[in-house]
Amino acid sequence: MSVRITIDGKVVEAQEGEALIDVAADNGVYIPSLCYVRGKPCLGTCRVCSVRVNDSVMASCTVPVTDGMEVKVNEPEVTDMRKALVELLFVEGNHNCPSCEKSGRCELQAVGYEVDMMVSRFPYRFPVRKRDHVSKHIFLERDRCIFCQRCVEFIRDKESGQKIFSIDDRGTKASIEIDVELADKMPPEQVREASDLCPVGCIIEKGRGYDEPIGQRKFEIQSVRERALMGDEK
Amino acid sequence: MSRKLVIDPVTKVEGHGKVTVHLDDNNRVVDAKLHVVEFRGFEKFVQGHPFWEAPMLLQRICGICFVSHHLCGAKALDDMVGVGLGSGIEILPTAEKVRRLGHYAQQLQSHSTAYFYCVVPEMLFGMDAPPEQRNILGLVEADPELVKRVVALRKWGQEVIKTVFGKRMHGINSVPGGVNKNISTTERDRLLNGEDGLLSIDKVIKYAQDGLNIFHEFHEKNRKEVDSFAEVPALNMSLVDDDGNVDYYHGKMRIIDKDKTIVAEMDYHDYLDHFSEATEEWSYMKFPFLKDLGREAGSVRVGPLARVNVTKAYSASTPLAKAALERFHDYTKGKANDMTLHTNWARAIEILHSAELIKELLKDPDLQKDQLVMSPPEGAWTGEGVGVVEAPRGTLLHHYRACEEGNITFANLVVATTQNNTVMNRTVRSVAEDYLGGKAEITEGMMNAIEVGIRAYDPCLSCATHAMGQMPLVVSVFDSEGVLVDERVR
Amino acid sequence: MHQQIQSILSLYHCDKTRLIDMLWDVQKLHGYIGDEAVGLLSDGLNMSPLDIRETISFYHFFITRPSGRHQVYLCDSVIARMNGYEDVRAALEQEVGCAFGEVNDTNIFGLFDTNCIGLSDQEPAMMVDDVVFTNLTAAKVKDIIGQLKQGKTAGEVANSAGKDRRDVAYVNSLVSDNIRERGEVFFKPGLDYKAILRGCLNKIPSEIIEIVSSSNLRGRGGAGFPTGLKWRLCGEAEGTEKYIICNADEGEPGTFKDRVLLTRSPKDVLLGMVIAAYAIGSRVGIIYLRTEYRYLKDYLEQQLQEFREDGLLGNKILDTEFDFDIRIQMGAGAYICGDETALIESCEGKRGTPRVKPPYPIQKGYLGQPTCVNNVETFASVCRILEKGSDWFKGMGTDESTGTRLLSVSGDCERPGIFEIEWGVTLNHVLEMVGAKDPMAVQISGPSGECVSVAKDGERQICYSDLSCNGSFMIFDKSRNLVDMIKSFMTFFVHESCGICVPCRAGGVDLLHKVELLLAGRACQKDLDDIVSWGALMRATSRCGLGTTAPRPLLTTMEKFPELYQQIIVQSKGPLLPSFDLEEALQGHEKAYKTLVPEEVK
Amino acid sequence: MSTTTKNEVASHELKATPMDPSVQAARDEKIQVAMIGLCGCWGCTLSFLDMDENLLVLLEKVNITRSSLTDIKRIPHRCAIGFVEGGVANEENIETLEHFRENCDVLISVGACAVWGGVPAMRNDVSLEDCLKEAYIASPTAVPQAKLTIPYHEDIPRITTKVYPCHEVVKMDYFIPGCPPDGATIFKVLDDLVNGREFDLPASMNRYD
Repeated sequence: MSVRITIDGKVVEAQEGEALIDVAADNGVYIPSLCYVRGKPCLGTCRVCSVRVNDSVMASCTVPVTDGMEVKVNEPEVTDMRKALVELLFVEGNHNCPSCEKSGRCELQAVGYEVDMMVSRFPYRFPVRKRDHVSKHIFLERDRCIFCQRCVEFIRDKESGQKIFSIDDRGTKASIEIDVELADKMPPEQVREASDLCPVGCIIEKGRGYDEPIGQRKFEIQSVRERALMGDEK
Repeated sequence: MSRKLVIDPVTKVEGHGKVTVHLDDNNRVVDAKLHVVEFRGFEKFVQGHPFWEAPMLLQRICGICFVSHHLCGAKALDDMVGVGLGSGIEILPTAEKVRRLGHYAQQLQSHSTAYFYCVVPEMLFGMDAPPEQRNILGLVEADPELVKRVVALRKWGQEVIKTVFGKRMHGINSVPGGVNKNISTTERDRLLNGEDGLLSIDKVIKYAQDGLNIFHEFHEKNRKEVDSFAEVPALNMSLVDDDGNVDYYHGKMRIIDKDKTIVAEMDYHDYLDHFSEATEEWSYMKFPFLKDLGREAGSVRVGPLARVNVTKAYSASTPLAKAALERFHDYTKGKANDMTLHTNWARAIEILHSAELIKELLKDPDLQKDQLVMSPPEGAWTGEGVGVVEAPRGTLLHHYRACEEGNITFANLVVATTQNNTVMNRTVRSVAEDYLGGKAEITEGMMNAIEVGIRAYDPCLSCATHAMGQMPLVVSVFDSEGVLVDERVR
Repeated sequence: MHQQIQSILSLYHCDKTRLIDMLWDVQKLHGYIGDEAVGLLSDGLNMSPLDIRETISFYHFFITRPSGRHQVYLCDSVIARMNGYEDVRAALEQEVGCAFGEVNDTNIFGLFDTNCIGLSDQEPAMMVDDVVFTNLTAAKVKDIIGQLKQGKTAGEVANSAGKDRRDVAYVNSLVSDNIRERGEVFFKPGLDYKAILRGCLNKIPSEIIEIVSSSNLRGRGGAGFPTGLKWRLCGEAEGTEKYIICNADEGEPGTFKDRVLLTRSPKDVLLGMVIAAYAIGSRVGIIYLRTEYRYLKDYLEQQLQEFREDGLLGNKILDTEFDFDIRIQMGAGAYICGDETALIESCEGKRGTPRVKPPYPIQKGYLGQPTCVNNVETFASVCRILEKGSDWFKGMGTDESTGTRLLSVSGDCERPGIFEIEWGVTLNHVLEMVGAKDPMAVQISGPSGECVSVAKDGERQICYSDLSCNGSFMIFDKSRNLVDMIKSFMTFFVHESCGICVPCRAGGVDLLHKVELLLAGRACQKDLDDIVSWGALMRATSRCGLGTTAPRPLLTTMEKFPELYQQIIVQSKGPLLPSFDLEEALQGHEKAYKTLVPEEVK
Repeated sequence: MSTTTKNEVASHELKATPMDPSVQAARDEKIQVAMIGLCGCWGCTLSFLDMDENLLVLLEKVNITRSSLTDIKRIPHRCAIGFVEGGVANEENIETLEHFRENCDVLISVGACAVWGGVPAMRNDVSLEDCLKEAYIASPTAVPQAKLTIPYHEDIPRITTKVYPCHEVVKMDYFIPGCPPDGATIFKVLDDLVNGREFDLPASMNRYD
């Protein structure tokens, strides 16, 4: 069923039940996100796509549009909230862009630029997190994990359907884990898929170091905003 | 009354240094020291990171000679994956030449920065000129045309670096076994011919020559003062090729004495057999020396002065630099030159040398070839690598080990400025005695003389304080029967 | 081991949604859940071992390595700390011979911290294995540990008379009910459950829903959603099966009224569930019981059994075509499972992570089917509404908050315990009733509620439209340091955050850090401003109620007691920020030097 | 490190050759800027030079006082702008940062190290004791049988327990991320401030690596 909603004052048409974040993108309004992957089930973990929907703040990936919905994306208060959430992610882990292989291909970094983050308003924590380098093809650089859970939900063993990535413990003690036995069976293209799906440099393909020159990387050619508005799946 | 004089901080250098001079009741210099007051710790925290990220991380040691660190790391990784120089399966010519191009460009811009921004103002205004004046601001006021040329020269060097590494600073080009991009003809032509305000290579060479002439003229006018300023004896070390000529990218480590007799020569992989480093409570920078000769006799000098002392000659393909080097060699009649301020002379020669090397290299069609990475064959992995280059400030060495899973387990870095620590301290002492000794009234300008001595080494105190150490590892060698035949801590 | 795990697997038909039950069975058998057991379970369930670990590691009471024959969990709550917690803690360490978080040398005891265990009216209290000990003192601890050392089981120590675990007398021997004031709705003896249910079954489901709707009964868990409406939506939702869940995960610090209801009037609750099941068309019900109340499990099973025997549960209830039965699902230690979607996830054997909404449980809940989750007290109220009618119920309370509510009162008062009040009474009225002397503040609805000032809010009414209350009522007199209390609450939220969303997982830590700065005397006005803005961020953007309410203790005390905060903030002296700990920053080098270079070398 | 004893004299306190008054007067009319590198790699200061020709444009309006490019060791008079590179890793860094905060109207954190500690802050997951031990005691090039020594002396500043971003030590007004920020980015910010425009770094110029 076709419905009409307003986004930042502009009336747009959409199909009822479509995710708000997609409707916005299709109508030229960029809403950043770090967990949502278009076409896949909503994870709702990062909250970076928060917008104002009829007076309450909601993560737009979790909102199915309904007729008459009034949405504010680029309103100062909620814009600052999105920025604050990105800033939280930067202090929560160790996001050392200068030495990270994913730099230029990293969604967290690219979204940081889009929300105009210069520094985090929250104290930098420098958590101590152990790296996991035991599996054959994947180096798990936990310092950079933002717990988006994309890998947990979307990467499964082809044969058994079992989880390859999982979360251990909860809250601040949570850590991303990798099942070595299953990971070692991953075909190369699945390893690449996992590493590309990871919005940060947490899942990195072993030995794949800096094969793309600076200036030629995904978000150096096009900003994450441009890519999202073009309907890029991530 | 006894006095303690301090310079805090030492300026117009990279990094944090401080000088203390103790004078007794009779104004005699009792003690003079250069303290390095900074400590960072790369060798420790690189551990656990994936090995292919090491050259990216470790180049953050230094903002001015990051290319050296990057390449040094890359060479160590070549070794580690089994395609290092001398392994028989070496990186491809395009990769080596692209790396060299970046390396020479860095030498050009690093030396230019040190020379024109820090040294030249002191030559033109005098070392006791007002502190507000003897710098690039003073130069802008006195000779804006010169500053424009200096800016253009440095810019050109940086643009070569950007072409190779993607950024002017802390870029990436080298990967284990090669490079990730070559140089297109458009990029090449831009650098050769110059456009949008960029110099042409010939202008670069011309400005480099002019820069050298500034030293020549200054030297003509102040021969006595320049030559007698901190003449400090030391051994000289440089990487050289098989002909005994300097090779900034690769070679064996050669150490010569005053008579240019070779006192030591080694494959850099064996550096641990030759060098020790002492620690003092009063400085974060360590004091390396040749084990065989001991700390006093075995301290070496590295950098431009050491290299021009060690090298036999330059190639005929760099004619202007070749002539300049010959003039330099003639001045000390075949002996090694220990005159501290002549380091600036050597530096100016090397600017010219780099410019000519780049011109030669830019014309090499290998730069445009697209076979960039040599993949290591099955089983080539060694898990350990040592890399060495001649950084602008001297011989730089990186040494890593990684486990099979791919993370760094050990890193050791021996940087040029550290090598110069003892010699710099000797220089400080020498200048202090000459300029301050016996003087009742001491002026700022006299103190600056000490800094002038330090600046000659263009010390990168940032580089020198990367140290945080490394895991000791016992290497045990067993014979075929399983009997322990050798054990040493590396 | 192999055989034991196999039999556990087959007991639950290798159904991975029963993973939590299987893990409890394993832990009961071995004392902990080891790698081998995880491996066997993973084979049987076609899950990777780490997938199983996802669930295990989420819950506080699952143990993955040997942790002593007796596991002692001492409650560390604000109320416990007001009642001698420190002495008891010290006594435990002394008697057991190890520190908290450790296992003693003889591997007999493991000492652990735990949050509120629903005994705020009789703190200090601790769980030891499957029983609890209350009103602890150092002497009492010495006695208990002494007996355990002699080889008695915890059950034998707590229940020395050897009462049957299925009997209410057993529960009484462990904990007190402390019912102080009774009202019209709860704890009525001698109800004729058969008659009430028969009355219901004579009506069609929609009539039941209409009665509940017209009573204006609202969910007693705290959010106050109209119960009748929830049932109607759930009844109308499409699904192959529908589920009724009783939320007995009473985790809000300071509340314990569900424990008392389940002890005193368990059948009121069960009947409420049966009525709900009939109303929405459900055949399966679940009571999700928090681990902290596991000493109630056998007793509740007995109540279920009696209901079955009386024809009130099971097939053909009261000889109609209506089938319905209830199972008890044990939780495993996670406050977040009080959230209905987290609770459903937990019932399915998974981590208790709140779901993304929509869809709501009434549309897609347990096993993807329409599910109605209600609080213990809600079900008990339903039982009485269907007995006495909605007008009777509406006659109590206010227009929008009908009926009565149970308060779990604790803290600085003479009579801590359970009070049944009519909605609409004032705060002062309650304080007088419970014998509070010199009260300064009341934390209403636990940490997730609000902190009110007795001076400013005394005449406010306890009702949904004014001072909403989920049952937790903690009183602080004028001698208490509220900021200390706030720190405890913030620590609680950080500990209990499931971590799925950024604002709650990361933001809570930063708010806690601010409270620590305040207590250390290193906070300034900027820090207070940050708290307000960061708190607003968490409130607006968190995924579930835990994150949205976590900043409330801090925000509401700042609003009600601004002078407390103004007193402890400092002004910058010079350019250094007060929050920068210069001393800490500078002492590391000297310490390292002293350790590394021995005196004789210098 | 700044325990000035009675008979200790710093070089910048000694009599220096005075500037030509007219040149100094021309400089005094400009906007005063001080620059410092704390714990970093000096790359941001060099990136400042990477503004190339714009350096001359900037210097028409700006005078640089204390800086590692000059020999002015302390900020001589109030400055409009303080340019701070590097994070805080030792006692001297703290004191220098205080000196800058007290003497500059606006302080800018330039580069990753100043903004969040940068690469040196990677030592924050190791204890300082372990760091020092491995650097000076357990090093493979340590001198055998030498006296046990780690640097700790009145003439060198104490190392801080951890590495801190500047704004966690004193208030910082603006931030330019990057390792390092480009010369053009630094120019944009300074040019805006010098010409009375608001700080405004567009997303296209913002970078963290």
